[in-house]
Amino acid sequence: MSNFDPNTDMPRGARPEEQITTDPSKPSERMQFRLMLFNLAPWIIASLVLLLLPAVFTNNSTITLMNQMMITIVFALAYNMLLGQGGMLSFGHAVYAGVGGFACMHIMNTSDFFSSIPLVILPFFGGLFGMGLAMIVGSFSTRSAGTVFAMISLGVGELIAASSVIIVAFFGGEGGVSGNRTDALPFFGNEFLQQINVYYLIAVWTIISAALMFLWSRTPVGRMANAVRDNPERAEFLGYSARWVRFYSFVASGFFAGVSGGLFAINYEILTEENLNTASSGVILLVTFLGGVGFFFGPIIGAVVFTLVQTVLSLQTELWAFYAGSLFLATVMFFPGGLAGLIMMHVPAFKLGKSKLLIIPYLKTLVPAAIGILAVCALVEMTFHYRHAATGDHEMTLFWTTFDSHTVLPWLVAAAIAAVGLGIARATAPSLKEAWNEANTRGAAS
Amino acid sequence: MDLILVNLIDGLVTGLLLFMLSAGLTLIFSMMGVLNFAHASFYMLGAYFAYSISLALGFWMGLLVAPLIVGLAGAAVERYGLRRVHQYGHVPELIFTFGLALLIEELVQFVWGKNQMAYSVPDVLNFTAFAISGNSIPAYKIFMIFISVGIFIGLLYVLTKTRVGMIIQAALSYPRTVEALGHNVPLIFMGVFGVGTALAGVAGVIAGPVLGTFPGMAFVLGSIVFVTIVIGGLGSLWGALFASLLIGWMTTFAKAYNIEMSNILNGLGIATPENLDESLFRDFWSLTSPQIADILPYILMVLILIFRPAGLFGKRSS
Amino acid sequence: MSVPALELTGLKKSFGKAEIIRGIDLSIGKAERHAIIGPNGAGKSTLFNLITARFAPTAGTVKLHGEDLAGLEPYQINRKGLSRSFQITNIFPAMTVFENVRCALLWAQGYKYSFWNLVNRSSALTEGADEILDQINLLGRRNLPAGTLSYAEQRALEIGITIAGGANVIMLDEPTAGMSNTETDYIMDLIMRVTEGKTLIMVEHDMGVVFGLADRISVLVYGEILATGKPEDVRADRKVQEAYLGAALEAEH
Amino acid sequence: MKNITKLGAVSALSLIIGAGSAFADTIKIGFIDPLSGPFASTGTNGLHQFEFAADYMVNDKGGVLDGDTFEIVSFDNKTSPKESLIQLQVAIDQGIRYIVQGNGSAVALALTEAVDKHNRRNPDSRVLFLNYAAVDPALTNEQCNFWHFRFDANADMKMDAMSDVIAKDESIKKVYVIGQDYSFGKAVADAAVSMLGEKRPDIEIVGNELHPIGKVKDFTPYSRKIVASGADAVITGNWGADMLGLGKSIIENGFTGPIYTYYGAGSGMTGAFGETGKGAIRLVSEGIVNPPPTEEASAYYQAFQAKYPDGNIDQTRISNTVGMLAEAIKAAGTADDVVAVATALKGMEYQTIWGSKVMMRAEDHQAIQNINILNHTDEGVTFPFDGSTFGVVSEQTVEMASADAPTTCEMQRP
Repeated sequence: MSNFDPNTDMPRGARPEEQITTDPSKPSERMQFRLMLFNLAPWIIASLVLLLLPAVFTNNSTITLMNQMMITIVFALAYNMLLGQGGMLSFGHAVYAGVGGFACMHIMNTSDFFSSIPLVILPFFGGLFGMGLAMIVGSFSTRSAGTVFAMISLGVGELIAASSVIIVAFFGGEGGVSGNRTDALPFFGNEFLQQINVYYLIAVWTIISAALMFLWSRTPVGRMANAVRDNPERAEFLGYSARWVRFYSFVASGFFAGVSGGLFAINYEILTEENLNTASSGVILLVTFLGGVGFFFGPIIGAVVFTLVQTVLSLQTELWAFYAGSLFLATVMFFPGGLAGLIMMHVPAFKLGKSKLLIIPYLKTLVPAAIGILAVCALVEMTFHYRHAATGDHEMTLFWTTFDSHTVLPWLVAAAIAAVGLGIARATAPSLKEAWNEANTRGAAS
Repeated sequence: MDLILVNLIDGLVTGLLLFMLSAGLTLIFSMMGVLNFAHASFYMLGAYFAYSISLALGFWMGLLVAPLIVGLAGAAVERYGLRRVHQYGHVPELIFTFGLALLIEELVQFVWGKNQMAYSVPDVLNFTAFAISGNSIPAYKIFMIFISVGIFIGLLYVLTKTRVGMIIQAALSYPRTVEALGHNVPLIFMGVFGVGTALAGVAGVIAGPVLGTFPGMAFVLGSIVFVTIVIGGLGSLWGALFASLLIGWMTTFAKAYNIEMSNILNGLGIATPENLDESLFRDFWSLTSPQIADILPYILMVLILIFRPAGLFGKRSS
Repeated sequence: MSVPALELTGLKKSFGKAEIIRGIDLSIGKAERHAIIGPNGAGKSTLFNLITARFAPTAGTVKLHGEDLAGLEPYQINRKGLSRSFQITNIFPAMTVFENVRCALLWAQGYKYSFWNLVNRSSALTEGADEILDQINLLGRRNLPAGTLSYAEQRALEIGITIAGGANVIMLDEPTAGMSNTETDYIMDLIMRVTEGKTLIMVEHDMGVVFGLADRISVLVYGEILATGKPEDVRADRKVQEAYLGAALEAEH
Repeated sequence: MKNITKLGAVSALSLIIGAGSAFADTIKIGFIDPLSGPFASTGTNGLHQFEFAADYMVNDKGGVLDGDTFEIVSFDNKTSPKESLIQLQVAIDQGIRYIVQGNGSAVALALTEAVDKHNRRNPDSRVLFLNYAAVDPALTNEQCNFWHFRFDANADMKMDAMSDVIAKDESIKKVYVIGQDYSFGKAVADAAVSMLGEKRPDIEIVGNELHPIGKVKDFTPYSRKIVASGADAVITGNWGADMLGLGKSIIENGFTGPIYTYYGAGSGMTGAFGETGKGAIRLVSEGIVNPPPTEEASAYYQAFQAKYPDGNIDQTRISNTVGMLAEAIKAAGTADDVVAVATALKGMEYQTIWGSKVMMRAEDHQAIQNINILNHTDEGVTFPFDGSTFGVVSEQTVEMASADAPTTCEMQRP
């Protein structure tokens, strides 16, 4: 799945590990420590940011939104264990998160047991149930990757989603299953009454899960998952059964998907058919791919961006799904590495110390392009308003400007801005390309 | 007995309709390796275009023109979208079609709004063709059967008796060889994609009046088309036909006869639990076949994939 | 007498009506370097794939250290100490050169499907992989994606992956295919070095390449072994000469 | 890098969410219903009716209290319980104290739970949940709470009225019950069987079955069974595409009797049924628009149509909801203290512009009102639906239906 190759043109020399491994003497040990710190840096920063975010955004809705983001992050990372690292395309992964979540809801409703455990460990049970289901399904679905795996996942996903409205005893029908998280054993006096308490619970779980999933990719079976993804036949002749490697990845992914379901249960205190259905499975595929499957942190970006689009953009426009679809399609067509791939494209230029070369050309091209695209969106919104707004309601507000959508002027203005913006972007694109090539070529920096 | 005959006819209609979609999809899939998730969206476009055309020019012009527009749209999607994504591999291609399906649904809502369209059967065909012991068979159904059978025969003729068909058939099994033989494979791809989507368009045009024309119509049909070609075996037109009819009849009969799970279980010698209302499996015991009719194809697909990954008629498993 | 490293008895393989391998009996001793040569289409690769269980034989047995391999999966055979390379370069192109080799070491070092060890924490793995890289002269390419290596380097890496697991029976499928003369010499020298003390079975279509290397040579023509013996004897064999010349003449037509 | 992205995005976000909560002279009503996705048309139509009702009934008449006006703030929940809960939180943060929702009992159940928990955990920012269309009886029975008010009749009350009408029709001897396979479909089926059994023991239930929800492409096999069963009438709780598909299929395959529905009109369905459904489709509903019951109602509908030519007033209860909320705020003298408003709302008797009365029962916060059986036709239609010539005309009325129906609600007052 690694369509993007950031290292193709990597400069020689900048390879600190080489010395460490070949010559484990003292100076390199110091270096190893520094390297470890370097490796830990993103995690420490992420933890600090998660710790401090609620201090910046104090209102509940932002916290709710961030909770949703983190839940999606865990789920998307779990999904990427399959798609990105194991090369398995699943169309029914929501069921593992969903079943984990439903199990947590039932635990919440088992008052004797639930009141004897602290709420913080509940997601672990979600993980166990997700894992259990993954073991059952994985036992027959992981025999091959590719279309067979994808279609089995689709079929199983449809079956479980369909049974969610039939098997009322477990899935609660269309009303779902709801419970009360505050019934748990207080955790150091905390009953998790407020969203902010839940925020920290989810944040800790997110960091732990992300770290564990990252470490998983560094274990023997995690490495072999990549090997099997790239070349299952060769992996078999290295002593590994491709099927079992896939199975372990699948089960691990099911575990973390179940954890995300458990977090969902804690945050929303309700699970419904929606947590299982194919639409949710499709969304997680979009999220992961949008973020970029080739990099560990890709799904994180995807989860953040998608949640914002889904929740915040939908407050602004009815057409949010249209924009989301367009964004997604554009990503697949032009940046198959996803948003993470887009970011990582710049690493070589950074390493060469030439990233500064890109700033001016970027401003020259991307700013007009962005303005042009916004103008196109304005045209779309105006068309929509013109066609679907109430009769007599000619007034609309776009980008802080209120105007009459039934007069010619706004249309001309928007069309002109679109034409000029995109025109400039098009005219300056060659020089951007030139700058790009220059910034990625080794040699004297100008 | 009479009801069996009626159900056979109904199942045939459902199956043939499914076949029009799966035929195009299996052509596209076996040739290009693309699981086209947007296939049912082209079916929806067919219905909507036909509706709009029928308002101005009548149903028959819709039947004639709408599939052509859909085919052109499909070819354009291949030329300007898929071909670009093709270089990145199959997964991005698949995801591209996935996103396309979402976008088409949004576009349809943008243009036509979110309501059901009043697209209905033309007056010429709006009568009862014949009745079997009180069950009327609408003439439109007969018309649907004729159209789909006609298309199948036409497709079979093109594929087996013409040079283009030979090339396509060869490309189904040996895409690389055909390319090596100097045929313009990108052009063939575009053509096959266009024809495949046009077939889906025809299905939309004739199904729209009976099954409803609304933004969710693609979603309802969506994955079942894949299930059909997977069951039939990828790359096999006969497999697609067989699986379509199988699914058509299977779901029709499951809906038509209330077979109860408790009867089956009792028949197997398992006694009904005494306090069924408290049993964890109460919902399982009270299952009836109409409840699960539409998920039967999924069960069948999973079983087939486990025991015969290449599908019933397929030779390749991926 | 000790058990042979690899023993083939009455091995046959048909695809439909075409009989590709028509009954092969061959015994290869421990630490022997054995080359199987033959013209194109003789069934060399098929034979290879039969031994490594990529195909199931129509008849006959394959024994590794006296143990029948029938019904085993490729990974199980590998665990019994048989490792193979492929005719078409078969590496993990998206992973770095170092990781390619490290993956090959995992099973041999007993990590199995472990998810409680971190691979970069194990100095045995890192050192082991670097040692192999050193042997195949790819230390300088350590952190590049394997897919970006030159063809000869990729072939060398393939050999590195094949031997890394510490298997005592190494099978190489045309390791010099498509190489220039200097590259061929380089690879043969490499093979010589890295298979020291191991059983080597190698398929080649050009006898000249294996002459200095092999202890014994088998000539495979139309699915049958024409001759087996020391390189000099095989070269002098009339049947072999006829088969090779005949094939060469046919190829000209 | 990811952290920077996140930071930027969230700061933009807090700008958007935090904006515009400063106006004290508007009373904001949060409308949480689908504006995108498969049920968007129903949601959008409902939103238009709310916006119109707020303007027509409150704002154009000088508002409530000291000229405070109603503002409908829409939130797209995509018919998803999860999204609804997020949007509820956003709404509360914007200072909204009144939530209206109607589409989907799953969403309503999730919302009522969440509102209850929120109000208990955050006494400073309590909200009321005004449910205008979710009909699951549980909402005013075992799941009831002080903050939830239902302005529609619940599923059992509708069935009560429907079965009354069927019971009076001597020509109906056999009834076929069919519905979607989920809690509502099952509830309708159970209610139909028990109520018909009580009122007309001689009626035979010749079929009672469920089909997968939203998955059936072709209803023909079901129609065959219905026709073959010799049923005189069909009862269904289907909605959306399942309703249209089932209805058209039943009629096209030769069924000639009445089809009693919960949701067989509006949202494009009346237009799509057209001539086919004439004389067959019956709708059980609290509202009458044809024949126009009052002058006031006609004026109201005409004004609405002038604004939304393609729109329908297929939910007259929406204007009741807005009107009753305005009355309750006037009575409480405040819009900020939702407990006072809720107290004013419970037990309220309200004269609607549709010429009938609504009483908000105090025990369970369930509105008691007339329930009508409407007929799909193009004759005598003053206000057609969906821009077609067809509409629904009142056939029979059950006065103050189920006023004495028992409830299991044990209301906990704050």
